[in-house]
Amino acid sequence: MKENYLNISFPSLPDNVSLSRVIVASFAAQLDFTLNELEEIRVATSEAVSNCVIHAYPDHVGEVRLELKIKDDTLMIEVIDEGCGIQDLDLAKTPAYSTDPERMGLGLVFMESFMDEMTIESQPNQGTKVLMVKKPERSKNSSHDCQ
Amino acid sequence: MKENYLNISFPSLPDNVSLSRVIVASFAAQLDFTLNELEEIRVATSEAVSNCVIHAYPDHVGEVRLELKIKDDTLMIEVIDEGCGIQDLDLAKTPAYSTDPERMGLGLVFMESFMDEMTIESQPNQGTKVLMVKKPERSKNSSHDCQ
Amino acid sequence: MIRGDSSLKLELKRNGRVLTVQVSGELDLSTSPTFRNRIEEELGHNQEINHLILDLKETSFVDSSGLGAILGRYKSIAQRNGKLTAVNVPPHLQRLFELSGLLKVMTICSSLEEAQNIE
Amino acid sequence: MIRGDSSLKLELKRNGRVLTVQVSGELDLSTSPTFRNRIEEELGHNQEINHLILDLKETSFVDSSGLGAILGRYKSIAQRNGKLTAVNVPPHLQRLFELSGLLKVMTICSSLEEAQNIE
Ligand SMILES: Nc1ncnc2c1ncn2[C@@H]1O[C@H](COP(=O)(O)OP(=O)(O)O)[C@@H](O)[C@H]1O
Ligand SMILES: Nc1ncnc2c1ncn2[C@@H]1O[C@H](COP(=O)(O)OP(=O)(O)O)[C@@H](O)[C@H]1O
Repeated sequence: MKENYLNISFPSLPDNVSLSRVIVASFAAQLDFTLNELEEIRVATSEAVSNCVIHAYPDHVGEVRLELKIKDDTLMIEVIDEGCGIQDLDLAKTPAYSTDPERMGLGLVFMESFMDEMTIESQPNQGTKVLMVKKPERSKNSSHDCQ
Repeated sequence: MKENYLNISFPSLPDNVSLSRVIVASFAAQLDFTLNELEEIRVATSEAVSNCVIHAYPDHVGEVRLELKIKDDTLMIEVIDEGCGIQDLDLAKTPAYSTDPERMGLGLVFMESFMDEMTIESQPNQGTKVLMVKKPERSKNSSHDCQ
Repeated sequence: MIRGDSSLKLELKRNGRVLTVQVSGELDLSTSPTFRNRIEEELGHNQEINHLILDLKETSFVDSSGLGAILGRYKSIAQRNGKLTAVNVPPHLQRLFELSGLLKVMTICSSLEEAQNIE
Repeated sequence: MIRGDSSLKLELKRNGRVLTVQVSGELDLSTSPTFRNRIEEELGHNQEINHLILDLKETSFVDSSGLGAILGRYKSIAQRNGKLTAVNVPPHLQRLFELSGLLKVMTICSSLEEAQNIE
């Protein structure tokens, strides 16, 4: 079984959100995802990278790292920043909760609902790391489930 | 004037050649390139990354690094490997010269003709670094030329 | 020059109190400000507008930043006791609208004609 | 399973001594082996084939690896005193064919009919 990876870093500019969607979707297309699943991956990626741009580095441009991996028919996406971190993870995950009154507070909710797994590690003032995992439905039947 | 960069690393697998074309073209699309210029960038990228896969790491999978930068309306692409290196750079650049009888020996020629600038640094057994530069024709008239 | 939000195209058409906006491309963090500003400008110039119709036929991508921008326009039009309608909603957006609760304030119509005729 | 060369689709049609190959997608390092193997197999099974027509209407990308794969097929067919023709060549490929010298051995026709009728 083939494996692959793609490590990327770029500045936290709004323009790079759409770029990161293109990259993740192209990488993910190596697996047997449906168009609908690829769309879910695009949304989840968009949310995670947007959070780095808006929340992690609110008033300066920092670096965002995307680490993509394919292993055992499964896609792993890590989105890493060295920004301000999240004070209260449980609160942050609450639907409609946002520290920014202009925003919906749905980013983490979407990441959780659109991916098979989503975990966050965060240290205030040190940064945040989001890990998202998804396996094509079509591959789940044909081989061992990886959970 | 805005600046941007994208640093990428991935294993030297043939499948990643098309992935690297997609990434470079999406990144380059932030500048005012014509479709024809983007096509030239895709070919040049394909040649440089293919060379890492075939020549730099002929019998094992190594790491390829792509460093993309936008500055002064100009796209810079560096393709870096830590593979076997090139013995004789002038010979390698000769049209139709290839160390592989099955190949055309046109990769370096295409990189030179399709980009504004192309330079190679290489150390036998240490690796090769290709730098390619291209500025949209449409931006060359409107502002200072960057040469 | 770096093309900032070249991936979003907006076409605004006003007909009396109805503003129809054709949204082509992606509505995300980088393009939402354009969406907000263009529509707010139009609302500002035409106080009689009280029905905003979003034609999403060519909308290829929306995430929570885009949903927030749509909700923000609902808030503006609701202040005038107006309403928000979406037409030609692609399936992938339908699901996001449900999950986000936007459907509580935004009516979905199957055609532009139907949207223009609702009271 | 990782989809290796999913970006190349080949459709082979044999009519007597003429083999027409519709090439859809990208011809590069990862897809060229498929291109080579499928055509060589067909040539192996049908010794009378002496005219290979490549229909490049849907060919979105070719680089020097792809050009090498085309040249390789020319060599195979030339051993039979056969010939190689390309039809529906998009402009970006035209230029690569010129630069690579492939035009010295490959004729370009403007239509499939014209290609089928050349002697
Ligand atoms: N990478 C991050 N760095 C710092 N804070 C974050 C990060 N991601 C999320 N947060 C915090 O978690 C909250 C909820 O995030 P999310 O569900 O994506 O909603 P929203 O982006 O709409 O605020 C944010 O408002 C922010 O305070
Ligand atoms: N990254 C690299 N590492 C090692 N050798 C290389 C590299 N790139 C090019 N070369 C050498 O230069 C020669 C010419 O390269 P190129 O013009 O791309 O033609 P081709 O790939 O068809 O051989 C190759 O045959 C190879 O010997």
